[in-house]
Amino acid sequence: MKFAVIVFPGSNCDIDMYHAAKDALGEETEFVWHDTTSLEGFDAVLLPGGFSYGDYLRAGAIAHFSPIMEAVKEAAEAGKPVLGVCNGFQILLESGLLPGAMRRNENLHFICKPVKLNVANNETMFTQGYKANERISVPVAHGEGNYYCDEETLQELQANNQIVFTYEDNINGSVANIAGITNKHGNVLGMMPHPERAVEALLGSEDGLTLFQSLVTHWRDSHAITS
Amino acid sequence: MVYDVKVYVTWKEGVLDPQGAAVTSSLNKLGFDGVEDVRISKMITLKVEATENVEEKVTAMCEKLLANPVIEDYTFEIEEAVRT
Amino acid sequence: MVYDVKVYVTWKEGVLDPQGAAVTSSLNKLGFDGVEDVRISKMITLKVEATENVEEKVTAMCEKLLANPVIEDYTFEIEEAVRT
Amino acid sequence: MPLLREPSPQMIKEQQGYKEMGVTDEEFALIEKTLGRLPNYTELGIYSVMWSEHCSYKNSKVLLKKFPVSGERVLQGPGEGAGIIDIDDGQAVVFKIESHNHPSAVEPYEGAATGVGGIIRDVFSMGARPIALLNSLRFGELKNPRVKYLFEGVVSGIAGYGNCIGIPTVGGEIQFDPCYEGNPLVNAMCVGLIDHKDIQKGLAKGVGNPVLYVGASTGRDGIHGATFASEELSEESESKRPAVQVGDPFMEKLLVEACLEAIKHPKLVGIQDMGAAGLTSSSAEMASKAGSGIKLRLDDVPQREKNMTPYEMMLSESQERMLLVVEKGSEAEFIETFEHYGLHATVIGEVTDDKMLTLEHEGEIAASIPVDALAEEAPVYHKPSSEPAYFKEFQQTTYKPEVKDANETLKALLQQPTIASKEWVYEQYDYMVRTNTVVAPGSDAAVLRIRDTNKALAMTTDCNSRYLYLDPYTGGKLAVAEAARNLVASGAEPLGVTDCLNYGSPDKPEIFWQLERSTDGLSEACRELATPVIGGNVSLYNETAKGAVYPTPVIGMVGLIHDQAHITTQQAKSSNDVIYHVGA
Ligand SMILES: Nc1ncnc2c1ncn2[C@@H]1O[C@H](COP(=O)(O)OP(=O)(O)O)[C@@H](O)[C@H]1O
Repeated sequence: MKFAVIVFPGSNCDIDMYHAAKDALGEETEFVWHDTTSLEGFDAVLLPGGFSYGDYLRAGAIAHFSPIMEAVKEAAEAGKPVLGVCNGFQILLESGLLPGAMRRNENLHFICKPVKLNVANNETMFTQGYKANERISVPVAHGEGNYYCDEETLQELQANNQIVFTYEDNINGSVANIAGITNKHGNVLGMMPHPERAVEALLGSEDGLTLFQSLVTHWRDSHAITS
Repeated sequence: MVYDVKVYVTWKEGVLDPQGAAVTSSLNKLGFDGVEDVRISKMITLKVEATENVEEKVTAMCEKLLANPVIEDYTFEIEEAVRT
Repeated sequence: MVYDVKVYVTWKEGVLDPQGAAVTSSLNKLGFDGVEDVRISKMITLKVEATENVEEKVTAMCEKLLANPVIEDYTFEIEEAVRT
Repeated sequence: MPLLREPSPQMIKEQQGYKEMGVTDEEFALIEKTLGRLPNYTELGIYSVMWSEHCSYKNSKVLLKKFPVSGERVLQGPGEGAGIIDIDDGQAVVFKIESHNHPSAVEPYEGAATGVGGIIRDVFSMGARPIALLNSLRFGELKNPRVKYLFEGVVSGIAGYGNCIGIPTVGGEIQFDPCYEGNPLVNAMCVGLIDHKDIQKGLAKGVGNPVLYVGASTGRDGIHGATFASEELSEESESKRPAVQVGDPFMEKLLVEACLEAIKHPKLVGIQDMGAAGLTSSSAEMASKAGSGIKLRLDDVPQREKNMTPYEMMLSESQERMLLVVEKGSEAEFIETFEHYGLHATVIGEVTDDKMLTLEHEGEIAASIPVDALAEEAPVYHKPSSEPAYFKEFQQTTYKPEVKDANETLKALLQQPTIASKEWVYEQYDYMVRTNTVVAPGSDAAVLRIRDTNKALAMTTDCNSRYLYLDPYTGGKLAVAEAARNLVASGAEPLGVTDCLNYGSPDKPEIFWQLERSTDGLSEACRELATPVIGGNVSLYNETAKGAVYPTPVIGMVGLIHDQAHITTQQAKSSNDVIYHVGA
């Protein structure tokens, strides 16, 4: 399986995402610069964390106009897995691939620490390796992770099982403790916590590795059927 | 022709502004009572060179980049710039 | 008496506004040419209950909390609030 | 239109206008002598920043000479942007600490943020990839609302810059004491990793080689920041306010990536950041070190504001700017590298053989000064020193704390902000980005593994300034020893030291005595522990009307962990484990 790690000016976790997919997971992985226009040949797209364009104006606002985002949209429409973590999630929101918006954390501070998450939906291609309602430990590191959507959108998210991760303690003020959501189709996941920082015991947790492994399993299974 | 443009990007009604809430409470703590409903919005000033239809141009900039319609509203004012 | 107050906190002249610079260049890249000098400032709206001397009260709030005179200037507008 | 009409050389001399720039009568006479004529306004401005304490160490040089600076592993000692120490396998660690005290006292967020930005530039201008940030902070007591404001602002400024640029902030220390009220200390340290073959020097060599300017454009911000940093804080500091700059971490992130790419280019000759005294110190130092001269065409300097004068351009401290010298004919290749990252690189001058700093502006020569006079020949002072009365007094008293209820005393101690957990602070720092942080803040030292090796680096900042106040000599030794203990307790072999000397005014004999005695102590401990000083920074005049800060020589120390299995953390691991007491 071949992963693309998109690099925007100001991406910081591109390296971490690369190591997670390439070294911890052992899959083929390449960086793709933001002004590229095609994602041909890639099976999955990873939008890393960081501060694309300094997070100026609004987090993710400027990055979503990068040329590569058209290709990301096409990949999403084609049903390929698209994972946006932290700033990647913010970019997915700004570009409309996922519903809602981010506000500054309720306490107005940047928060960096390991947090406990609940796997609210383990039936997606990203989470099928987790047990139902499994409690996992994954770090967060963000200043604008306070997820907002209106009541109607929330009901829709709930009705379609789009809420995939929730915080055990609501660290940032997010609506309904939301830490990660998918699109309706289930192939685009945005989450504030960093699974790519939780793939090695040496650094404290391996709970994020399951997410990447789930993707590989899903990909192998679906390709076994079609080919 | 050059125009001075001011765009005001405000929070949509019903969206809680965490920074505003914090400022309200610090103002109260500093002894300013009777202060309520602080909301922190953006004022974006820019110069636009345009031949015609500045309004359309500014509207497009707001819709595309300057405001996020999920949580924000915008209004703007356009004035002819005084050349210095 | 309740007043609607709008405080505008802008960068002092000569102070770099990195956000403004980034927005200028992305607007240009998006095809909005002739856009220059984008500066992103704060507009703070609040309601103040006051018996007398609202102006003094608002000035004090600006000096103490809302603006840092080292790098920012401020102006404000005060209006009687329409009770709803 | 220039902001002010510049006085003529004659007027400057007659009206002693140089005093406003912090230049003394003797120094002015020396300038006139080295130049062989009266300096014009621009030239005087250039001298004043280059001869400020911040750039010339004129008051502290005699003390810095005492430090041990060499050792088997030292690849670069004091004298460049940052020192370098060998860590085997062709790799080396680069580190440096620097103060940003005075800007942080008037604008805590931007002051601290730009301090972080500056120290990062020092490290990547050596060719190193910055891998970690640390800091050391001192404030008054938290009961005071102004102190709270400064504390919160400084912490979020450090977080704001470090998080955005994507370098983990992995450690630091904080002490609260009334002596820092009104004059907080904000010291930032950066650690980088480099392969020996990539080590760069800030040299302007090769006559005719072009000088490239890269990064943010130049504005009127921070003019005279270096002299501002060398003065006491007073009510007047208010009027010098534009000395505070706003940082742009996003721009710096692009600069780091682009410069690290440029450094791999064989045609790069020299690179240096524009730190204190911006364009002036970078160009004069690069030329002086290489034994060359340098000519700049100021009309080509990218400018953010209109009608800037040579004086303003040369003294601006706009952030996020770098100066490169490249081989003639290769400019286009470098410009292309920078453009890939969305940055503009501009040729603004060239290397000459006349050992002069020459500035052209609007068809005229705006300044012409020997580079060595600026970079090497600043006056050196040995200030008078005298033992303060308080010292004798303290040496004669013995203090015995009265403890009635050990439990209560312990609880009271743990509630002291200086001792209490600093989680509130370090949770605001992204200490994990780039996924190498094995030991996070909260233990004795931070530990980062070095990818693709079995090695790791431990790092810490330490200084108990209360000890130093009571006894600068012993306190100095204790500061170094504490840092070394923190590293050893993490499994590391201490390698070397970077220090930031924060003191009051050296013009006061009692303060100079503190400086002398404490640097004696620091030197002795560094020698004893074989941890040479490979670089540092001096911040004097940390005083307010109420007095000077405690002598605060912050020690930044880095150690090598030879095997990742040796990494040790502070926390108790399980019940029934045996506790040993080792040492005195
Ligand atoms: N306290 C100190 N201890 C050891 N070296 C020092 C100290 N202060 C300054 N230095 C060294 O003196 C050299 C000259 O400093 P300078 O060129 O002014 O650096 P910067 O511009 O980064 O402050 C630097 O290499 C610095 O490491």
